[in-house]
Order: sequence, then C-alpha cells, then structure tokens
Amino acid sequence: MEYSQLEAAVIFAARELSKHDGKNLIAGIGLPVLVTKLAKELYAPNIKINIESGSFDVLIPEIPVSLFGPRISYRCSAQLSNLHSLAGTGRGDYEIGFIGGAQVDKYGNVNSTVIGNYLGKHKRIAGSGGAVDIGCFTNTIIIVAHHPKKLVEFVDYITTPGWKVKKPFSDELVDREELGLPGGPMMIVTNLCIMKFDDKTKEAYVETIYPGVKEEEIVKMTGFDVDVSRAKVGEEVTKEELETLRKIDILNIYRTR
Amino acid sequence: MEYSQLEAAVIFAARELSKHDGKNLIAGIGLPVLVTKLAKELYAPNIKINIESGSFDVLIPEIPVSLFGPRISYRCSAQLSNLHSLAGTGRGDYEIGFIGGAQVDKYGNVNSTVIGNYLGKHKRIAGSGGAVDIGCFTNTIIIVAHHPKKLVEFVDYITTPGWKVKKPFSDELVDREELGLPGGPMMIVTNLCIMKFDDKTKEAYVETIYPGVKEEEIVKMTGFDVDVSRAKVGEEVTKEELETLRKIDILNIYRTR
Amino acid sequence: MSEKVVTLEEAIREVKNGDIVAFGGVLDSRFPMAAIYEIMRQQKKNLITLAILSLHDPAVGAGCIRGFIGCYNYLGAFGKAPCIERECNKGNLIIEDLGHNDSLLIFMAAAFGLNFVASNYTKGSDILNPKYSKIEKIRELARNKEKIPKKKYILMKDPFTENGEERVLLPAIKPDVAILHVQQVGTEGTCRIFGVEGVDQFAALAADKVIVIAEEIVPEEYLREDPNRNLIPNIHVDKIVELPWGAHPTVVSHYYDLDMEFIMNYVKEAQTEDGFQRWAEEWVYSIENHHEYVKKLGIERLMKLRAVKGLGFRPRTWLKGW
Amino acid sequence: MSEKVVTLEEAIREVKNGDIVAFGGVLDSRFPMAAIYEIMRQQKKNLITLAILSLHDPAVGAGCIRGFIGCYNYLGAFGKAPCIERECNKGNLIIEDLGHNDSLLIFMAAAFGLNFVASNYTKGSDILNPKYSKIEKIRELARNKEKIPKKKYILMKDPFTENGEERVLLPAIKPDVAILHVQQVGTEGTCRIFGVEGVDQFAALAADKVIVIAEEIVPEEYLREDPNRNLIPNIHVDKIVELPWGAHPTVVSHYYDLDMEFIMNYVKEAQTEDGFQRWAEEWVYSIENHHEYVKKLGIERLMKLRAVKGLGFRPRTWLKGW
Repeated sequence: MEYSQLEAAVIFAARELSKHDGKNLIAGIGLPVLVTKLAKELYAPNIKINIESGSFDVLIPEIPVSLFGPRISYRCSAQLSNLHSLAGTGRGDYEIGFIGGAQVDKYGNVNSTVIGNYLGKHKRIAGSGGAVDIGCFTNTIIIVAHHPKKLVEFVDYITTPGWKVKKPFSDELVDREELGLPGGPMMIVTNLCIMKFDDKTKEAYVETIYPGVKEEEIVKMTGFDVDVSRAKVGEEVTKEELETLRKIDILNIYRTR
Repeated sequence: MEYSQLEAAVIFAARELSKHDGKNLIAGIGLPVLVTKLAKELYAPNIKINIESGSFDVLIPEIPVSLFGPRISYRCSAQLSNLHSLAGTGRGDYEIGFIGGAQVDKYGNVNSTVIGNYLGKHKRIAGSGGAVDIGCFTNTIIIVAHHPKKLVEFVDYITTPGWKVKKPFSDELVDREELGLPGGPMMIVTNLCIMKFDDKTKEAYVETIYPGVKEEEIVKMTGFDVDVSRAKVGEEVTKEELETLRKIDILNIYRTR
Repeated sequence: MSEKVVTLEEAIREVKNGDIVAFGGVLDSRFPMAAIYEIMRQQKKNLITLAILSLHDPAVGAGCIRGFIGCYNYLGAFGKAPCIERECNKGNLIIEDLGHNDSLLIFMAAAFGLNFVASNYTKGSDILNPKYSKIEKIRELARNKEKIPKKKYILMKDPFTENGEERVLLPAIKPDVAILHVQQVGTEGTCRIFGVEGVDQFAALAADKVIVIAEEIVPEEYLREDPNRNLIPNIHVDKIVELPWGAHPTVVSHYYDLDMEFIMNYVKEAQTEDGFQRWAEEWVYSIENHHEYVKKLGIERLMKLRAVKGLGFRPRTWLKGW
Repeated sequence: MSEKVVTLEEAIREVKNGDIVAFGGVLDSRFPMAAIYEIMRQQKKNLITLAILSLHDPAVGAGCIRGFIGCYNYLGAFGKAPCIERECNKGNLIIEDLGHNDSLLIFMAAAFGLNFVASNYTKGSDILNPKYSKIEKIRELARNKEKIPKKKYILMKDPFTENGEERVLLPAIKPDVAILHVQQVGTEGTCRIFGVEGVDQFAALAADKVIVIAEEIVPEEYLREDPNRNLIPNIHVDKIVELPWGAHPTVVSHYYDLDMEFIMNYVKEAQTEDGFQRWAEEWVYSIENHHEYVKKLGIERLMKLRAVKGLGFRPRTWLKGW
C-alpha cells in the first residue's frame, strides 16, 4: 500500500510507544494525539493518554480539531482544570511527554515561541502552551517536519528545555542535569526518520530510517551535522497499521495523506 | 416566655446580623451556625452563609452536629474543597466571620489552642480550625460563655488575631493595622451581654445587656476590667424569636435550653 | 430572577479601559466570543489579557487589547492568529511569554489569596530569561498598576531545604474582571460547566468582578440538587447574561461544535488590515447585538453544529443533512 | 476488575513506619475509620498525619501516630479527643499547630508541584510564632526526613511589590501515602465524592501512593458518563478497597449518618488509658476484619443510620422505627 511520509512518521512514532504500555503519557496539541491514539489501538492498549486540558485517561472517540473540546473530555476518567492535569508534569506523574515544535535543535531543545531574534526582527509562532512544562519534567518525544530550517544547530529561543539548556536568569548554556531537571528528550520523530540522543554528547543521531528514505536526503534536510552511521532501516509499514490510522482519522483532518 | 441565657445570646447575636442582610458571611463550627440560621429565618433572609467545608450559600435544612456533613452541603450553591471556601477570607469575599472560642481577651484576641503555657504546663483545646483565617481577614463576631476564665485580660495564645496582635516572628504586641490586616473583631456575644470595641482604645466595653441581667454580674464574671458605663438594656426576647429558634433546633442539639 | 441578570451591553460596561481581563474557556473552546464582539463595539482600550487563549484575536485587531501575559498565540489547528501577529509586529500588542502552568498558577495563587508561589515549570527555558521580559511595558497600560508585579519572575534559594536549591518565584495577578461563557448558570449565579474546565473557576475566584454569559439560565434549585457538580458558587458571580450560541464560532461541549468554516473564513479575511476591517464591519460593528448575529448566521448553519446527547459532540460522519 | 483492587489488610501493608499519611475526609465526616483500625492491628509506628482531622484518635492511643501537622484536635461536637490529649501530655504525640488554610495549602502546593507559597493566613497569631514550632522533632520521626521542611514558616519581604510587604512562606509537604474513604470508586480508580470534599483531591494528587476505600466499587463506564462530576482521576489511585460502612462511626453523605452513640461511648471509655485499651480490644484487636466489625455493629444500628435519597441524610425526626 502507498503511504505518505507523514503517515510513516505517525506509524513509526506509535510503534515506539509499544514499549510504554500501561504508562502515563501527556500529549500536546496536533499529531501527538493522533500517534497516541494509533498506539493505543495497536501496540499499547493500556497506555493512559492525558491532556493538558484537565482530561485524564482520555479515549478520543474521534480525532479532535480542538485540544480543548468534547472529543477530548468525552468519557475521560475525570475532567478537572488545566492545572490539575498539566501540573502532573511537576508531580512526576507522566513517564512520557509528546509534543510538536516549530524548531528543534540537535540537543532536543524546542522552540515554539519566535523565529528570529526575540529582541529584534522575528516572527511570532504559537507560544509554549504546555510544551515547557512537559519538557521540564518528562521523557519527551518531539514530532517535527524534516527540514533544515526546522532541525537546526541551536534554537532561536528555548521554549522547551532539551539536553543543553539555559541557566536560570542567564544566557549561559548548561547540561540539563545541572538544573536538576528529570527526564529529557527521548527522540525526534520526523517524516523521514527517528533520531535518538547519544548518551555522552547528548546530540541527536539518526536511529531508524523509514523504508524508501535515502540517507543523503536526511543529511541534506537536516540543519545540523547529523550522524547517520548508526542508522538502521525500519520495518515496512503494514496494511493493518495504515488501515487503522486511516480509520482513526477517517476524514484526514490532520492532513497526513 | 421563659428562656435560657444561651437562648438570649443566640437571639441577640442573630439580631445583630439584621444589619448585614445580603452580605457574605463565613461561620465556624457550633453556635455560629445556629445564630446565622436564625438570622436568615427572621432578620436577614438574603444573607449568604458560607462554611469552611467548601460549602457556599448553605441552607441548613436541619441543625448539624458535624460541620462537614450532609446537613451543611445539602443544596448549597457549590460544594468545592475546604480551601476553596476558606481562602475566601484572604480574597476578601466575606464581610463577616463568625467564630467561637475558649478564651477571649479585651482586645478580641481569641485562643482556641492551649490554656496555660504552650511551652510549659498547659491543657490542649480544639485548635484553630479556620478561626485564624477568619480572624485575619473578616469583621468577626465572637461567641463565648461569660466567665472570668474565658473573658480575660490577655489570651494565653493568640489563635485568632484581634486588635492587639503579635508582630510576625516575635512576641512584640502591635496594633492589628500595623500588619495590614483588614477587618477585626466587631463584637463579643456572651450569655449575658454584647460587648463592642472602643474605636480608640480597641478595648471591649459592654454595649447591650440582655433583659434581666445585672451589671454587677457582668463585672463579676468578666476577667478584665470592663466598662459598663455605655451599656443599654436590649429589647425583650419575643415569642416569635424563641419559637423560631426552638423550631430550628427542635431536638436541642446545641443544648441552648 | 436575580438583579444580577443584565444584557450583554450592560455587562460589558463593567469593563474599564486598562483593565486586566481574564477570559474563561480555552482557545477555541467555550470562549466568550459575544463578549469579545461587544468589547469591540464599546471600543474598550488598553485591556490586558491573561492565560491561554487566542480567539480574542478580533479584539486585538480592533485595538481593544494591548497586553497579554500568557502562553499561546495561535488559533490552534487554524494556525496563526492574524491580528495578534500584525499588532505585535507593529508594537501595538505587548506579549509576555509564559508557560501554561505558570499562566494558570497566576490565577490559582490569586484565587487562594497567595501573593506568589515557588514554581519550577520554566527552568532551562528562555521563558525564564529576564532579558525577554516586557512586564514593565504591560504595567504602563494597566489602570491598576499595582496589580501587575514589578518583575515577571524572581530567583531565590529554597530556604526550607538543606541544599538550598534555586526556586523560581511567580507572582499572583488578580484580574479586574473575569468574563466566562458557561453552559448553565442558575438564577442566582451558580455555574455548571460541561467538558473542559480551563481555568474558569480560578479566574472567577480571583477576579474583582465576574461576568457570566451562559447558554441557558436554569433554575437555581436544579443546579443545587447536586452541588458537587457545580464549579463556581453564586456568591462569586456579579452579572449574568443569557446568550445561546454566545461562544460561536468556538466549541461548547454538549451544546454545539466548532464552526470551522467561520473560523477559516475569519483567518483568510483578517490576513490584511483592510480585510480584517471588512470582516469586523460585517460581523461586529454593523450588527446591533447578539440576536442579530445569530440571525445572520442562520438556522441552517446552526443546526449542523448541534451536539448529540450522550456524546457531547456531533460525529463528523453524521453530518449529512440535519 | 483491575489489579488495584485488594483487601484492606493488603492496602494498609503499603503504609510504612515513619510515613507521612494524609487521611481524606474531615473530622467526623467521611473519615477512613476502617483504615485507622487496620493501622492499629498492623501496629504501625511513628506515623505523621496532616491537616484537619481528629477521628484518628484511637490510632494515637494505640501509639501508631506520633506527629501531627494541622489545625484541629477535638472530636468536633463531641469535645476533646481523649487519646490525643493524653499522648500529647505524655510527650508521645507532637503537634505542630497550623491554621486551616495553611493545613490545606501544604497539600495544594504539593499537588501542583510547588515547593512553597506565600500565605498570609496566620499573621498576628501565635501560630506564626517560631518559638512554638516543633517541626524539628516531627522531622526526626519521619522515614523520609527530607520531606519535612527545616522550618515551619519563613518570613520575607515581597520582592514583587513597591513597598516590600512582609510575606509568610509556607512549604509544601508531599505525603508518602494518602488514605481516602469515598462513596464511589470505578473499577480502574476514578473517584466520585458526595457532599463535603475536604482536601481529598489535593491529598491524592500530592501523595506518592494513594489508597482509596469506597462504599461501592462501580463500573468505571458509569462514572465516565460525566467526567466533570469525578474528583480524582484513575491514574492517581494505586489501591482500591471496597468496604461498605468503612467510615463508621463518621458520617458519609448520601450513604449514612454519624453514629453519635458510638462516638459518645468511645469518648467515655477512652477517658482513661485502661478504658481505651478495653475499647480497642473490643472494637479493634479482637475483631479480625471489617466484615466482623459490621456484624458486631448489627443490622438494627446500621438501618437507623441510612441516609434518605434526595436529602443525603436522615432527618432526625424520621428516626422512629426503620
């Protein structure tokens, strides 16, 4: 079956969640919801999806456009305030946090606030939403379109702390651990590959390439010097995966195809 | 009709609330609930009674033994957490706070924590409950049995700040205003009289004596040198007041008679 | 019926220029749009808004809102908020970037009578970087300047622990007015919300004045049959307005769905200043009140948006006909 | 049925000596009495309890609880708590006196991931007076000493305001375990409470481990029909125990009333140490489990306590016969 690169991204990301069945996860707006729903259908039936909308253990009967609407709160365990759910990051409730981002660097720092110079010429983008909270305390999965302007050497603004972060009240870069932050980026999922982080350097390297994608393309489309030497080719997308995904987003609301 | 002194206290206190119809009040455990319910029946139908149990605008269909039971939460406006209601003191939501106390001094400071020396020989009593929170931010009415051991020169321990209070982290006495605390004691209601506070000295004086009570008795039963020169005799308790009170506490749960 | 019940026009007259306004709902959900339109009609100035929203975009375009302390500036799935972006670029809108928890904690702290809290939700990020803070500029806009803290954050050593870890102090902000759109309000002000609660309760407790706009006014006694189900007590509500469809085009759980077409059209029109002016003229200024707005939307459009009982939304595959 | 469902005995095995235990309910309402009895049977030691309670009195008498950080030590309308008073006088129970709001804020802060908050709820009182603080002694009892702050309060100038008013810093405390008694729990742990909510939700969010004892286990789907009505999400609940009448003799809204006679008898018996030992032997140690306790209470007694539907309690004038 034919499939788009973005469909591959969603499916490969969902496969990664199979290792976390039964755990608590918090998912941000957009593709994370689609990925986690697919994972719950196929690989991790007991994963608990929580949303910063105050909705715990959500079922997602239909892919939502709004992260704060009835398709999220529908028959969740409890519908409380946004703070009740998102403060679960600080409490240590969520093993995994799943976010998107406009700009991601090789240390897994994410920028969703401004592109350019915050104090000079820049373009405003979405803003943090819950991304900073999720990034400070959970093991994050970051999903982003593979493009040299999006996968960069260093982000213009750290919205979500990755492995090399700002020392509070300064521009000095320090290791995440130095600030006592738990968790950290686990992987970057793009429409071409999955990158993980080297234990020592904390830099992203290509771990899994989707079938049919060329290494050269990844190198060309990555805005930093990326290690592809450890890359393996992922298993082919199955008919079941694709059909399930298309059934979940039957109207292609998330434009994955 | 015959009535007890405690019934007089409840009725005279309820009359005082007639000036506050339509306002928000927070009432503590015990007699305050009985007084406010009587006031709502007779003098202040639109007074809003709130309880530190998280219960807003309560109806009190039957006099409760527990301040945290179903007779309090019954058809209140909203039943939230204790913090939701009691923090209304700090928010400035309640014009009046109504509390009891084991020991009250001439400045309207209330002690409900220990009788004696906290660091030496002492007897433990109830503890603050919400009394300190109510006393810091509202105009308080304090109800107490008239006895020289209960109405004292200065309390053994300030649980609820009155007019002369402790400077934070010290034993130094300062005026309440110096700490920026709003409100303050409005009156002390006993089974013999109502005391109010002199605007200048902030000391309690007898304002209203219940019919049949002798001045000498008040002087004798008061543990501090009390000014009775301004006292007037209150209006006789009516049949309607007494009947309503006895109907509210039909089983004499609060032992007012 | 209580004296609290007024018209939308009367309720919005309570909003003063330079007020700190907390809107209820979140983003494209249960957002008080009719209030946004009325704020535009009454030409409020220098308002400062808080928290996670963005469907206030038209009121930014109309020059009513000039300060924002919060965490989000997109129209969710509909992408960039055209007026927010434009007015921000022109220097007319000042944004102080926070995280989501901190945006909420500002209300929570005020709701519970606290002055500040030690929050750890931004460590390592540039949100905490003081060089990006614009709180002083926002302070200048405020009618009650003392309500806006002198600093966005302050760093201190934890005095309660052995090691004295660094803590981030985040100050409370008490809104002048909260404007909420809820599904049901009792005749005396008790509120019941269905679905996502957002920060409505904390905002209502924290604000000096609370305006509640509701899909329905219902008997107070009905809501009081189950007080545990209610989110905001009557004593906290100052003004009540009944406005069915008053959150259109945002989604109201158990009542109606997102009007995606309407929002997409807005986004398209508002790309240019002229386009936004035309849109505002058509959908706000030339419309006398909410009744006329609903009539202009038309029955056809509204019927398609109705939520299905037992679900709280209308499944997209059920959309054929109504 | 989820693996979370266990017996009371198994659940209470999760409580370790020296644990900081948050009990749900308040005072004589919805208090987890069966858990108190089982704590006595399992002879826990050096427990530290928080907040507003006092019906834990028998576990104080039995020597299980030795620290208390909270605001209330009476049995409500039933007067003094005999074992608390006695053990306190003997130096076996260490009480750190707080106000009610501060007792709650300790949980709230922990629930929302804060380290401390600036609270103003004790200014002017001796509660704030450091010479009366016993926090260091309570710290010695704790299994996880770092969980108890070094100081009860700290005073600082407000760094966010022009005048620098003095603020009182109050630290969060994260309980090791929360033990709640609720009316309904879903098969996966979702909790629904009727009537007074106490601090159960904050305690559940804050605690490392959460044990929920319920009048009834109900289908999870039933509670999920209205998630806005639920107070504690399933993901926060670790152990579930079904124990009808498990809060006896305290009151459980919509289920049963206060057993005043039982409490008055307890108060009378526990006036002396011997009397308390006799009471404990009769009502705790000689009773194998909660089933036996309920049988001993007898049907006659229980039927009189049943709440009336539509009211949530049984009017006292309806007590003739059952």
